[in-house]
Amino acid sequence: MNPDELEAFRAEVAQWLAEHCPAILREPRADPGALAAAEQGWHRQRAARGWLAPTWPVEYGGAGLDPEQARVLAQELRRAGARPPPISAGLSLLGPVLLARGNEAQKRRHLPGIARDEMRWCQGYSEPGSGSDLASLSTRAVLDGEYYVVDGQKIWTSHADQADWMFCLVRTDPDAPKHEGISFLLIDMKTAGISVAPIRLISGPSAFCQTFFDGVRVPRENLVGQPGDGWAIARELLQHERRALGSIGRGDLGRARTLPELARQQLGAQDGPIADPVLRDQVAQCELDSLALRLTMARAADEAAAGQGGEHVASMLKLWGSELTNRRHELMMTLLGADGLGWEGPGFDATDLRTTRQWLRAKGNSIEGGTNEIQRNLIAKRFLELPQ
Amino acid sequence: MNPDELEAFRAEVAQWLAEHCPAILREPRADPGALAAAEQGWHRQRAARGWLAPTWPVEYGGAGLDPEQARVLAQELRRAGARPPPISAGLSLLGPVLLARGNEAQKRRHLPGIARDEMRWCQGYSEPGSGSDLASLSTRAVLDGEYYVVDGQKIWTSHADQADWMFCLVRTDPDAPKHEGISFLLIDMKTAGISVAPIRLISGPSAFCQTFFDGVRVPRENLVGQPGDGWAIARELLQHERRALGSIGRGDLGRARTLPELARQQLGAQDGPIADPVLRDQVAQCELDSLALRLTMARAADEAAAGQGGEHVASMLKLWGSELTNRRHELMMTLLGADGLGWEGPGFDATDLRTTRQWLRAKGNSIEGGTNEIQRNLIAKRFLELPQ
Amino acid sequence: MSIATEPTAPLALSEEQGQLQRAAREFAAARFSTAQLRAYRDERDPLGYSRALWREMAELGWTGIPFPEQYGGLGLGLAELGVVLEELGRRLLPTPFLSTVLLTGRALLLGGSEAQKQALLPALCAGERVIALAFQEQGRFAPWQVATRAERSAAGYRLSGEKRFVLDGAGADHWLALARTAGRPGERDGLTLFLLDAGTPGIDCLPTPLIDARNAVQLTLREVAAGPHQVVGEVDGAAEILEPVFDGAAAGLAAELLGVLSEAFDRTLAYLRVRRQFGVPIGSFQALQHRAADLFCERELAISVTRAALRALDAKRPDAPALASAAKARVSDTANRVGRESIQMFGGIGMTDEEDIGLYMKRARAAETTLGDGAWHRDRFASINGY
Amino acid sequence: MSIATEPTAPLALSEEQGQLQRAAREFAAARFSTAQLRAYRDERDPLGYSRALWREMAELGWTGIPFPEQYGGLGLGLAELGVVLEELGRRLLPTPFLSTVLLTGRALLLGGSEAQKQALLPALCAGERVIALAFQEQGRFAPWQVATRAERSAAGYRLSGEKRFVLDGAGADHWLALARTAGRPGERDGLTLFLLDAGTPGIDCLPTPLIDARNAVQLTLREVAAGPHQVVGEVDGAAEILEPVFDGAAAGLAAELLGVLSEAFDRTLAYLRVRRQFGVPIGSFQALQHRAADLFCERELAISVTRAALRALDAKRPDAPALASAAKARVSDTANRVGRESIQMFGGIGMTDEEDIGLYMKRARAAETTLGDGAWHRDRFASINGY
Repeated sequence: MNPDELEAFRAEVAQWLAEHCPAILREPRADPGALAAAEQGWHRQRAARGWLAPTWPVEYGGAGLDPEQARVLAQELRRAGARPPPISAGLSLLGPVLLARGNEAQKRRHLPGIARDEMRWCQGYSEPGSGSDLASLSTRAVLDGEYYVVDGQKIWTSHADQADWMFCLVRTDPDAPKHEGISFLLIDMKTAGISVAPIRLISGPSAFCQTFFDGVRVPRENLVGQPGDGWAIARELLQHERRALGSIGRGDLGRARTLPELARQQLGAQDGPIADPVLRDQVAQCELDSLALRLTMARAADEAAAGQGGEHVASMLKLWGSELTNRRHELMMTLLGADGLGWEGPGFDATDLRTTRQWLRAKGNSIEGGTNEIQRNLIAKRFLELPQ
Repeated sequence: MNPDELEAFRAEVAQWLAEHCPAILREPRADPGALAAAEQGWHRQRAARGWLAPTWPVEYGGAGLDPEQARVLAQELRRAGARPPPISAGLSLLGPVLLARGNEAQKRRHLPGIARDEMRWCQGYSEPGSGSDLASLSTRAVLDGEYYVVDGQKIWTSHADQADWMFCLVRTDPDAPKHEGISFLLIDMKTAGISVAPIRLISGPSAFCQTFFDGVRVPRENLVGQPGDGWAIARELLQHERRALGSIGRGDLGRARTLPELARQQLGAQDGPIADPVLRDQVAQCELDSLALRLTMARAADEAAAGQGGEHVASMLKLWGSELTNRRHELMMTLLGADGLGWEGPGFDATDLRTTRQWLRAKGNSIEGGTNEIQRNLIAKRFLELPQ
Repeated sequence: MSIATEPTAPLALSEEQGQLQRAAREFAAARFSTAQLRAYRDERDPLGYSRALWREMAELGWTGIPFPEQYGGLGLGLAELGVVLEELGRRLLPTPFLSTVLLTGRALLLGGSEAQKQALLPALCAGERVIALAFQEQGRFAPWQVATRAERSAAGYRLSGEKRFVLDGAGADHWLALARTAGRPGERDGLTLFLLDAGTPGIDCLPTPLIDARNAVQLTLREVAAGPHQVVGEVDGAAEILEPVFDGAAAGLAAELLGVLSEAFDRTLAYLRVRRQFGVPIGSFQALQHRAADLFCERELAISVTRAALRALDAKRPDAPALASAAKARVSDTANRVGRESIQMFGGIGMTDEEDIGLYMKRARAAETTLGDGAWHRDRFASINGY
Repeated sequence: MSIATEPTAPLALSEEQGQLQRAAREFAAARFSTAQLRAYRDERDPLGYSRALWREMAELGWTGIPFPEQYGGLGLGLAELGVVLEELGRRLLPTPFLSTVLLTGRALLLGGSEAQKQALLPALCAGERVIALAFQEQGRFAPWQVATRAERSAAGYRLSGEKRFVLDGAGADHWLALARTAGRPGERDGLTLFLLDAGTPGIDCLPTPLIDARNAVQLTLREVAAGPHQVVGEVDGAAEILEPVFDGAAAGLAAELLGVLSEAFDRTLAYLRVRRQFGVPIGSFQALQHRAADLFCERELAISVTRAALRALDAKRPDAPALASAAKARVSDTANRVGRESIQMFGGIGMTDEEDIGLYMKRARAAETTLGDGAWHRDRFASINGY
């Protein structure tokens, strides 16, 4: 696409956004109820244009944009202050993997529903005994005619209680070396033998569940790739998950108030510098680091477009982004003081209560998607070439 | 000793100190030349009373004090603001080990000279290939009649170029497991075959040397303990070294200016709070941590006296004390700004130049005496009982 | 002012302190569990602690540790109280020690009239009265930021304003409320303490449950009448009482928090020894070992400075305020770090409500914040030391 | 003011920038070594750099990168200059780029009269003139803390005062001196730039060698005469020129420092791979691996923010000042951490003057300090962003 065409495309996007992206989504503080309704409508509009999955082929529900157009779209979305869609396991994790690894039937069957964000997917990876050592997983899938029979349990399956489908790592060959006996299976959550128990977190009720499989029969056609391909697919998919987790550290997505705003509210000085210079310095450090993280994400995209991309990006963003998120939440708690110690009830500001729960929930960011210790191992060995 | 006797002893010490400890040693800023002379005289006076080695038996040059008296003496010395003697390898490292492990002849021969700080000792431990892995040392000592013949080289032998004697780890049994073939030898530095080369550090000229042994003949009677005892003796001695290194973090010993003074000088506000609140917070953190370290040293002494002492103390003090020292020096450099970038010459304040060199030299504190990584290993495995 | 480096009282535990430590450890282990704490939370227990257990502790003499024998106390010091609090902290055992002994009890002792002391302290030592301090009005600790006003009236005073985060305020028999009789919010002078009985007309009490499942309330005072006999200490002079009271409470809370962080750390070490991944215990991974070693050192320092502060307060040494701030700052920062590292080292399981370690982190954050966090006390430490 | 998150120029290196990078890398490796740096230091070379090498770089066009072609430059941007500086930083190659191109050259370009530009910039681009900026008077960076005064006289002005840390001041052909024509130290207004020739009577020049072996001098001005034609920019208005000049210089210095820390980190990694203790390479120890991984992430962030700052300055974007401060802060703090970790990981050998890593740490500390350290730029970043 030549520069003129690209600019025309930019104008088209800007025009469309002005017409379709509701103003309420761009306001820092809005009524949560109205906001939720507006968000839903807005995402449906985006989905209808294929702009939830802009680079996917049109026949799979995408918009078929080339990378340059996608970059323009992302820029304009951000310029308009439009909320990104909630992180969806289907859109951000499974979709890219299915595009690369699925067969034609699987793509046609699953991708359009994902692109419209209509089918909800959950991830069946971790097990109680297999956390950092994911490849030690023991959920079995035994071939019985045209069906795999699945037995075992998964943990941290987000939204399993509401999901339509699960993509799941199962052990199909118990005799192979641990990384080689794993396969990648798509499981309809309505199948008999699946039960789900939600997990309560330190932050309260959560989307996480435990999922139990008891003789669950899964059609053989739902295997992605070949038996034994599971670990390779899982690693690819984890890259997407890690980028998504790292992006939380951006610090500019869908928050009710910015860090400087919170600092002002708690410490005073509406117009001049934040009144406590020591905490102000920490606010500046967080903001500056979030900016650096956003720029690193932008650089990664630019370098990928220029063919200079590095594989380290996902681990690096996950590690640094989640550390930064935790630092930011700790600072928010410090700024809140006793205002941040509330658990529930009318005696506390609702936004403050949300901040406190988010502080607790964010502790998981440095654990999920491969602990930060695992990311450091990966970076050290794979990218810094330090000896085993 | 009953409390009345102890109080009488305290009064005696205080009286003596008032008479003998020169006022110039207690002033924060004094002319370096006059200071050096006064310090020398003062240490000679202390030595004459046996108070450089207060708990050693009188026949070995000590004052024969019991632990309670020694605590009183230490308190009074600190109360009087008296400078401690420069850290001496003989007094603080070899002395205690020789008292515990030396034979009578060795004690009589060496301890009185050490107690008076007249004989200078250096330490022959590390080798170029044996740093953290000290037990891999390869300097050989082969028995030839009544002599050990020593060949090899040592590094980081402080003051080797001025020392009268060296205590040295040598391999006497190359076939034994690496920790078991090591012996502890006292070597007269005037013996033929020893040569010494000073080491230049990042901070400039230093007391450190490399020492080379070429067929050096050491009388067999200079072996401390039995052949193969070297590693056990070395570990004991390292405890003393680590405590000494940790104590640098106290932050109240012999400095030309305190951190708050330096901050005021560079940032302003002679009477009120230091003008830059962010750096003031860092000053307070360092000062507070130094206080906590001093209190930890005091607690360790109290607990040792009460029989509650833990072996972990030396490693803990070494690790935390040297990290704190480095933090303090980094902060001093930050406070100095460009005033801290001078290397030499009349364009910089002499005290600032000294601070800069000390910043560089202090980097070694977290390396010498067993790197801080080695201390963390020791703490984790030996005291926290984490698995190998 | 400079800090004497040589404490006069030994920093080792005395034999008696050691006995007290063992007794408190055994009592807490036998009489309380985190299951009880979860029950308080999930059943929305209005108190969040047991008055019966509190009376038992009173019978053991613990509530009276820092009070003179003439008022029913043991005549011991904060050093001994700290030993008990540390052990209660290890078990997360909730008690009104902070509100009733460290804050209001000591405020009465330091500032109350003889009649007030006679009337209240024996009942307090006997575990029969709980008294909460109502002083805070905003999120970050700022003790003189008081807008609640006590206007003079014919019968004495009328108090109006809003007090927040009144710890143990639910079920308290009295509230000791801080109000402004002169001056403006932020000024140290012009503050006065009033002893208000529970049920006094004009007081609205809203429960505000905290993340650590402890009880706190918000008190709204509307023209609440108080007679001159309800004033504790000098009119306009409450800060003179409260400053040493806050020092003692900060040091005492530091001792409790030390127990919290110590237990969290010990449990993390235990988990590192047993949890296996990649065929080995995760505690064998050097990166985790080194982080554990650093935490260990920080804990050692926290112990030393807390003990020194408690002893200095008992001896009324001039460096006691600086040491109290040093202790609260050091322990708060260490507790925060231990809390973060514990959850991370427990991994996913540490994120679940089922596992206890999260309860420790929440209590640690609450205690860190209460009576001033690390940054607040570093600022005070610097001010006291004249820079 | 808020920061646009989407940079208009791509943050990847363009093909031309990649070629420039390779050329600079090869030049620096071929023409300079740390042995030369040690020789400058040990022989107390007054310049601490080579004028001949500087002319060679001029012939390659590098000195003229950010200047328009009409003044003998290449008409490129700071983004391209940053590419070269990063490579020179990797080799610790000393040049007068900071003084002559980033500071005084750009000050002349932004504030000089057409006559001054014609007279100086072509010679500067040709590597024939070195011009040092004499502005700093105290240790911590505080650009408007200027006490040096320029009093009006019959012939123009008389300058008196003391300028310190004048980088590349020895052997400079001119000094561009900042003096106060109005107001008081600390005020932004009332400052004026004067172009003084080397050898002007009344100027005392004392060499003040720095830890990184670079040349700096202290200038004592005693009633130094300067005519109106020596004024650069508006009288009393120097800050208007210097603020954007400092932004560009901070970003350019960040690029050089990025090269310094990158090379120090790479050398540390190389050492970790080969140094053996306990029978294995020390780089196999997980605790060191994890610290290295953290440093790696920090370096990636430092690269991104530095590139973004240089591009924003070239595009004269409104967020350029904030990005320049973000870059200098991030890179300074990362460089400090890399410096500390490098020495620690090299262990004893890293403490010796013989090993190069110490030279990197010293240069890193000097560059961290120059033009404001992390704390300084965080403060400015917050101010620009309105909090």
